[in-house]
Amino acid sequence: MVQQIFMLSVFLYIAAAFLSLVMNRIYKVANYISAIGTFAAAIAGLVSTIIVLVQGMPFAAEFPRFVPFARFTIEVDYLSAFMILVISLIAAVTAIFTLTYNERYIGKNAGIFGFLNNIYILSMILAVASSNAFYFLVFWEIMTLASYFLVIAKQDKEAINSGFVYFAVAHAAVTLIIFSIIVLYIYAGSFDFSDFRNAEIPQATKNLIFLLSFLGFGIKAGIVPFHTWLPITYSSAPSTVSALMSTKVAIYGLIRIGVDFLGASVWWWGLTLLAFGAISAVVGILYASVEKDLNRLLAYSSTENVGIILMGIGVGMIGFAVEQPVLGTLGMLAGLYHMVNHAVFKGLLFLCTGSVIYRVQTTNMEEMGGLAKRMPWTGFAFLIGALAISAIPPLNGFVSEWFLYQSLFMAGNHSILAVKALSPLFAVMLALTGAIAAMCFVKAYGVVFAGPSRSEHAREAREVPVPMIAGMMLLVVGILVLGLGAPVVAPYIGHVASSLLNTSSPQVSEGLTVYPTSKTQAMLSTPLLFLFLMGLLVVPLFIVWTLRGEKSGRRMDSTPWATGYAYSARMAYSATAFSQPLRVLFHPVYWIRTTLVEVGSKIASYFRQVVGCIDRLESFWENTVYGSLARGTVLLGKRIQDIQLGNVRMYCLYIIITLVILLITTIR
Amino acid sequence: MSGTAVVNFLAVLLILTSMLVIETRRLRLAAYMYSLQSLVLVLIFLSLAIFMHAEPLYIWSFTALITKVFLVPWLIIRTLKKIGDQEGESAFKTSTTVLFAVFLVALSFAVANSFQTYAVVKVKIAMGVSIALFLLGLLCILTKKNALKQIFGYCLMENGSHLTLALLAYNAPETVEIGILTDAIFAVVIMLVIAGRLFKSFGTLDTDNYTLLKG
Amino acid sequence: MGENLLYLLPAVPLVTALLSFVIRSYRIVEVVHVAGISGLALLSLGLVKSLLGGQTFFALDGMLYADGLTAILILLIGTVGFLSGFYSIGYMRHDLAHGEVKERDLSTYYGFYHLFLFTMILSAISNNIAILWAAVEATTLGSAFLVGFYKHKTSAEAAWKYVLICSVGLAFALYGTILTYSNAFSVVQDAHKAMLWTELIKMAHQLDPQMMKLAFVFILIGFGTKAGLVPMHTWLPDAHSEAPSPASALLSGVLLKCALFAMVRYYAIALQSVGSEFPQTLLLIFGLLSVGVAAFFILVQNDIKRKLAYSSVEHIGIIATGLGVGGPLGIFAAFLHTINHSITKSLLFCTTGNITMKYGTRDATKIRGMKKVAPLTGFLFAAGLIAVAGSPPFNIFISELMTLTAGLKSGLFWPMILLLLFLVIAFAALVILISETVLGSPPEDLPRGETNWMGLLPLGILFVFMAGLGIYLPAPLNQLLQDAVGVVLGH
Amino acid sequence: MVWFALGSILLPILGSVLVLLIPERHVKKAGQFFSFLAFICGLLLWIGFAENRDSFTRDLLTIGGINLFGITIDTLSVLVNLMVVFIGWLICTYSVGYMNAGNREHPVTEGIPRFYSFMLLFIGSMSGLVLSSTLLGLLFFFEMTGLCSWNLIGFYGDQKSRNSALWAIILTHFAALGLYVATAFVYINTGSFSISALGNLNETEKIIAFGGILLASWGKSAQLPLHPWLPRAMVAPTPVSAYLHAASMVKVGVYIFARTVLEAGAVPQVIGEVGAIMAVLTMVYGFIMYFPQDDMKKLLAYSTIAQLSYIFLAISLSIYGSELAFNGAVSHIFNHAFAKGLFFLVAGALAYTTGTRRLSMLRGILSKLPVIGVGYIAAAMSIVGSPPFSGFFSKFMIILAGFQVGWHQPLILVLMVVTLVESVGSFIWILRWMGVNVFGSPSEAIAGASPTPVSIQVVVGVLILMTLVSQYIVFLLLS
Repeated sequence: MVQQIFMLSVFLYIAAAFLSLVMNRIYKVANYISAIGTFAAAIAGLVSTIIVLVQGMPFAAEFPRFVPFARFTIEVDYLSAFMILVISLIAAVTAIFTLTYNERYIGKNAGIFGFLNNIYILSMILAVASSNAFYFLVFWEIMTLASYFLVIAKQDKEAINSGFVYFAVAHAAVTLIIFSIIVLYIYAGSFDFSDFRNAEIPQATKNLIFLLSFLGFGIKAGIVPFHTWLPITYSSAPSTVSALMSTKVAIYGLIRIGVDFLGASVWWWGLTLLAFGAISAVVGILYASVEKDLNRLLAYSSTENVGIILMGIGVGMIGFAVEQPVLGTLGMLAGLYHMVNHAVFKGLLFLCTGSVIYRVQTTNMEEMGGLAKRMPWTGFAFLIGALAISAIPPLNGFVSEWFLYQSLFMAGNHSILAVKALSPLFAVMLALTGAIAAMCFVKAYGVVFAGPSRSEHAREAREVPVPMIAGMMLLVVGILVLGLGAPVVAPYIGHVASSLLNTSSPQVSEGLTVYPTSKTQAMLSTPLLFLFLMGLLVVPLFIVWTLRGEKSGRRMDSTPWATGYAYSARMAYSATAFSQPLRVLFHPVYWIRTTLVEVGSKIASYFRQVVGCIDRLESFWENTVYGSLARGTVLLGKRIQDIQLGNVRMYCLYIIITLVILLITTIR
Repeated sequence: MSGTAVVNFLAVLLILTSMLVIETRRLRLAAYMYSLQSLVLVLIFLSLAIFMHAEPLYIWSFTALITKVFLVPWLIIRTLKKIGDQEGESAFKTSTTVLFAVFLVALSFAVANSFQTYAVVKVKIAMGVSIALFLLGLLCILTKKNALKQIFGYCLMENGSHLTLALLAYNAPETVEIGILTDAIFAVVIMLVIAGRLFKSFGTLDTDNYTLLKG
Repeated sequence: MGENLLYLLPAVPLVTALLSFVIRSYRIVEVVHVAGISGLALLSLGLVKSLLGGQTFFALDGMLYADGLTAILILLIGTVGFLSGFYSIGYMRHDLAHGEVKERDLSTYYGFYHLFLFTMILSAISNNIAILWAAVEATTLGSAFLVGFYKHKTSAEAAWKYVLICSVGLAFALYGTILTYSNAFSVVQDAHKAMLWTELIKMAHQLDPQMMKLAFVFILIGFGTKAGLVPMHTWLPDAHSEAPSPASALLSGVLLKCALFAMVRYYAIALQSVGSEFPQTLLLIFGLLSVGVAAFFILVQNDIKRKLAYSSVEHIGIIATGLGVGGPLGIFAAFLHTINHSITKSLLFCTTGNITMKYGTRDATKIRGMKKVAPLTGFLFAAGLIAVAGSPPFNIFISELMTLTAGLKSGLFWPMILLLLFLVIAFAALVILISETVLGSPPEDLPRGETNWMGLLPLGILFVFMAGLGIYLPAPLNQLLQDAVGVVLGH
Repeated sequence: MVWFALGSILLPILGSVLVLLIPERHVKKAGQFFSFLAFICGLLLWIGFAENRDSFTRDLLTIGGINLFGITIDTLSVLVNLMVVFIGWLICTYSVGYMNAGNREHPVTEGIPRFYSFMLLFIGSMSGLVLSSTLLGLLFFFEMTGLCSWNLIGFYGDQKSRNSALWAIILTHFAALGLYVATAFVYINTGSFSISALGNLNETEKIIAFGGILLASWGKSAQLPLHPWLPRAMVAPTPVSAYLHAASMVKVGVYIFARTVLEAGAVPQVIGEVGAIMAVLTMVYGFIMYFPQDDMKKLLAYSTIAQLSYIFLAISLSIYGSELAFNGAVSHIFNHAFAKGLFFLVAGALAYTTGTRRLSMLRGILSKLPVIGVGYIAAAMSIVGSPPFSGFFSKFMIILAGFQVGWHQPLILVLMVVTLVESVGSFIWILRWMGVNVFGSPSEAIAGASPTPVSIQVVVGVLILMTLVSQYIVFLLLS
């Protein structure tokens, strides 16, 4: 039954893809078909995976072989189901969003866009669903290919360039992944996941596989120092695509290989993840905070969030490695929880950005401002998203980070010195990240939505059409559900985490509270927190309401002023100005960033010289090697030609000399 | 005087005459010298025929008398009337050529010595001379630039090989001799015709000038 | 039947030659000529057919003789003689029409043509080694006027060099002949028998090896001169390039082989008398030398007929290499190559005739764009050049491959690699020639269209042979070659 | 079966003679017709073989008890033969549209019969080479393909193209010497020309024979150091280049290598080592040479060189006993043919419509010429090995097999890592040009493009489809 629903979802994606391709000429129809198809398919996917997760019934299926050396099998276990859930969720929301968004942005190619979009989502789902590494790779690559075309959908120079960067980096990453999978294959003898799990692999090889896959998936996920492609890509990709890309399927691969296949066998793997995660988180958010371009800001923030997810998984892997299932599950829970959270709030933020771009037609925050008044729904959604991403309780971002803090504290009690020593440091870094993130998104909201409008478009902006609002609102609901509903949601994610180790899932919630497996360490109840916060809001209002008789003096001057000057738009606290203190504070980090950029251009200039050299190499072969051979032959021919000098007496002499030589050798 | 001695004496005479053919600057004179040499050759044939009781050699000497003593010189002289009989320069001085000739003669005798195991060779000196004659002919072709001189050279070679044939294969069928002789005559005829044409075309008989075709 | 053919075969061209010399009207001479070559072709085919299966015939008291070797030569003389003779008609008419030659000259030409054929037939069928020598020498004399046929300075020069060098060279062969004879005579003490090749081969193992070695050296130099082995080849490019094209075809296609086969007769004796090493090594050295030197000449020479002449030197070299490799396979390859080369080179020289008619020059740097000017001629020329370059689907490819195979079989690895490298140079030279002359863009002022349509017919036939032998070796021909190999190896 | 095989060899050859004889206005149709007949034969052969899968060898021409030519029907030959005749047919169809006076890059007004004649001869020769069961047959058709390519490369007849044609024939002929030696060597050691006789040689003899074969294959497949003819051959009319690169000429080399390795049983490992090292060297060289190229066809030429190195690498790996590598090689021969054929035809279509092949002048193909644009994408993605295009599967098989072998052979492991790096590098470079050329707003050259002939569009369409499904045709036979 579950399987049928899942297959229905797959079928719907395919149908939507090809129908929209066929209808490309009538692009509006194509857009609707595609969006509705995607939505229906995503709902089917959601239903099937929720059944899997809730009822605990993974399923598997095998299809006819296309390729002689690999079985085409699909297996939706907890982890896959969780991933599919996340993907489907975002897919459904973006589907609604695209109904109107695409009409304007993709225009006449909406059919093709629909086709690629469906293929992209489907390949993501199949990649996480297949239980054969070869098909995982195939779908992974199809996913990359489809997303490449989606990234360059606008087809301007910038988009093409960013598409190039995206695809090139993704392909390089895939190569590393292929490498690691091939090594697994060599030991397992087939591409089946089940064989991978049971393969006898020496520890050194395991390390190699892990490092390769970590690099590969890490690049794809955008961790520091491989994050540079993210802002480039996101800045020109359509917002819906950026939202879909925020599902971070790469993490799935890392978990699959690192934890599922290799059993997280040594503790330093986890520590590596943890370290890279922490650095990514801090550096990512630092970069984000000084960014003027909204898309790029969100991209850097993705790096940050990937870092946080990795930290969770790192802790989880340490837990598994040292055979502390509780720590492992908890860390993994934090990571996975943050993954779904990130997908939801980052998706929301991208959709909001999409909406803003839809009206303002720029991504430069300096040209926005004051949009909250003109686009109230969008502003509200962005606010919720910003709060969530800044880990403000009781929203979802806070919950997952809270779990992460708890797991880090737990790891701090660990016997391994490095882990023990570093865990608090990572916790501090996480805190720093949270702080800067809050500041960063305050800035973002403030600059974009508050204050005066700083451009013509911004002044003329109005609210986006209903489908787009609906899409955003769905995600707002998602944030609330994941935040306030944490006591309900967390155990299921805990199931997913524990299923990776085949342990019983630990207790992480009771009633309205969640806790890191033991109530003594800490407890959190987001619903109660929410009530409390609501209370905090309500109480002042109540006070004001009770004291309403007493009129306090209100300044009614409508135009603001500053130090004696009348207000102008240029005076507003702009994005650049806002981040000035950070720039000063973290000067070295930014310095690295600028020098890196310069190095790029320097390398490019060397590259041109190299190209010139290579150009000459071609003629080297032809002129020097073969040319001299040919010339030499002709020259030799001309020398030899001299023997035919035309004198008949010489000719006779030749005969005689030959005869004499022969006679001498014969008689001798 | 035994038969061998006669033959050997005549053979030495051949060397002398061939040197005269080579070194005579006037071609008409050279033609006469060649005629003389051929006469000596005929005499050798005759003496061989007598002393060795080789009947076929009578016919040989007869045909040789007609062709070599009379026909060939006549043909050459006939051609000389058209093209003048003065030889141009040669590649070496006379003294050098003679030195070469001496060397070649010595070589020939050395070679002829190696034939001693063969019963047929009763007249070693004659054998050596026949080879020497052949080589002198070659020498003439190599050192003389004049086309007619080269024809003489060819004739000398031909005489030499004829003598060798007579010494070694005197009892071979007549057809052989006739065939070879016919070839020789025709070769000379053709060469003379071509030499005539060459003179008409190039205005000289110096073969070193005939180098239009090379490479 | 066979014996009669041995008389008839030389008689036909001899009579035709005499008639041609006598008759003045060139129209009648042409008729006589056609009759002569047709008769010759039929008779030679008849002889070859009766020789199949290792048959031998004697005639004239054993002086004339025919076996497998003869059959190959007779086949070539008949076929090439007929086809290039047929081609001559159109060629000569063209020359006549353009005032190159006079009517009287045509009679001379046809007369010498047949005389030449006669001498070659004689060399093919003579059993007496002295007559053999005389016949080979006679071929020089018969063809000398063909070489010097045109009234150019260069023609006379070429003829002079041809006659002089060949005569000098062949004089050495006479010494070789005499040495062989005296060697044999000391064995059998019978002057008649000691001159007959069939007897010599029977007593070969009794001959004095040292003497035979010496004789073989003289024979190699002598007949090698006539066959065109380097460094005695010097007359060859001159003669072949100056002769009228059909005569060049005959010179290159058949004459060289006559001399070569005369050498093969001695080679057969030497094999038994002195063992295989000595003659084979000599032939191998001369073969490789010829291929190597000729390959360079082909590359740097600009006159297309001289190029083709050097190509003949090259192929004679390959045949010599095949003989030098020895063994049934090597000799088979050599003989097959002989046939193949004759066909191909005749085709090429005749085609060159068409080209010179069209372009009025033999300079490869001036002949351009044949594919547009004269497509059929261009096609045949290109096909022929590809064939002599040793590329499939044409015949020479097969025999070259066989030569190589035989060489490797004998363990001559490096010589064969050397051979192949030389062949690459020749190949390159020839394809460059095609590329320039056939494919290039033609001169503006040259009128389009074929000349000498009549001449294309024999060329077409030659082309069919050339392509056919590249794909399939007919059983009778195979039989013929096997017979010839049997003759050489003495079983 | 044998008749189908013979049909695919002889029908085009027959056609090549006929097109020279019939009036010029019928030539294009006749050319199409005969190539189509060949394709039908090839297809029927494939179907027949796919049904019962029995490989066999039939001797056809035997003289004196020695088999000179025969036909081998097995997976390899049937597949490659299908590729040869299929692409041959497509190219002949394409040329109907391409070879006319409307061609912007190089209007063609004369020589059509010659073109079709050699094209058909080319198809027939290739088919003959592929199906031949003897080394003699291989050698024969090896040289035939050289001749055909020579004439076709020099088709335009100007100085440059003639020179390039000479490069091609002289270099490949030089390489052919290796095959000559190998053929002769096998014959004298086994008394047979049959390819399977290679298996009867001993170790040392095999090294010599395979040394020769390797040389020949390198030359024909334009591998280092015998490669310079291939980039130069780009002066040929584009359909010719397409056929040279896709289905013939360069495939001759890899095919004979594959065929001989398949038949020879155990091949000395040193051959595998040399083959693999040279393959990787060439691959890297080909990759490096991408950078300075601005001529689309030249870029493709170097891409061909690099892609053929993959096949060489795979065959060399199969010498180590990896069946997967061999299957990968077969697949790559097949897949690369369609992808590279498509790529060249796209280049040709661009040249036809815009008159330029300069990469830097092409932009926004997709918007103006959608079919061509999609063709470009499909070809590029298939060549760089991105699924679902078929190039991925074969490349993956090769790399997989390489690591499998390399796990116990440090040398191979190093080579495979280099290969992997190269694959990423070439991917990036091709992708870069694809981004520049295909997307965006049309550049001047593209905007002024003339309409594409229908035959070109149809052929490009068919090939796009083939880049997606060609792999499954292979797998149908391999599984």
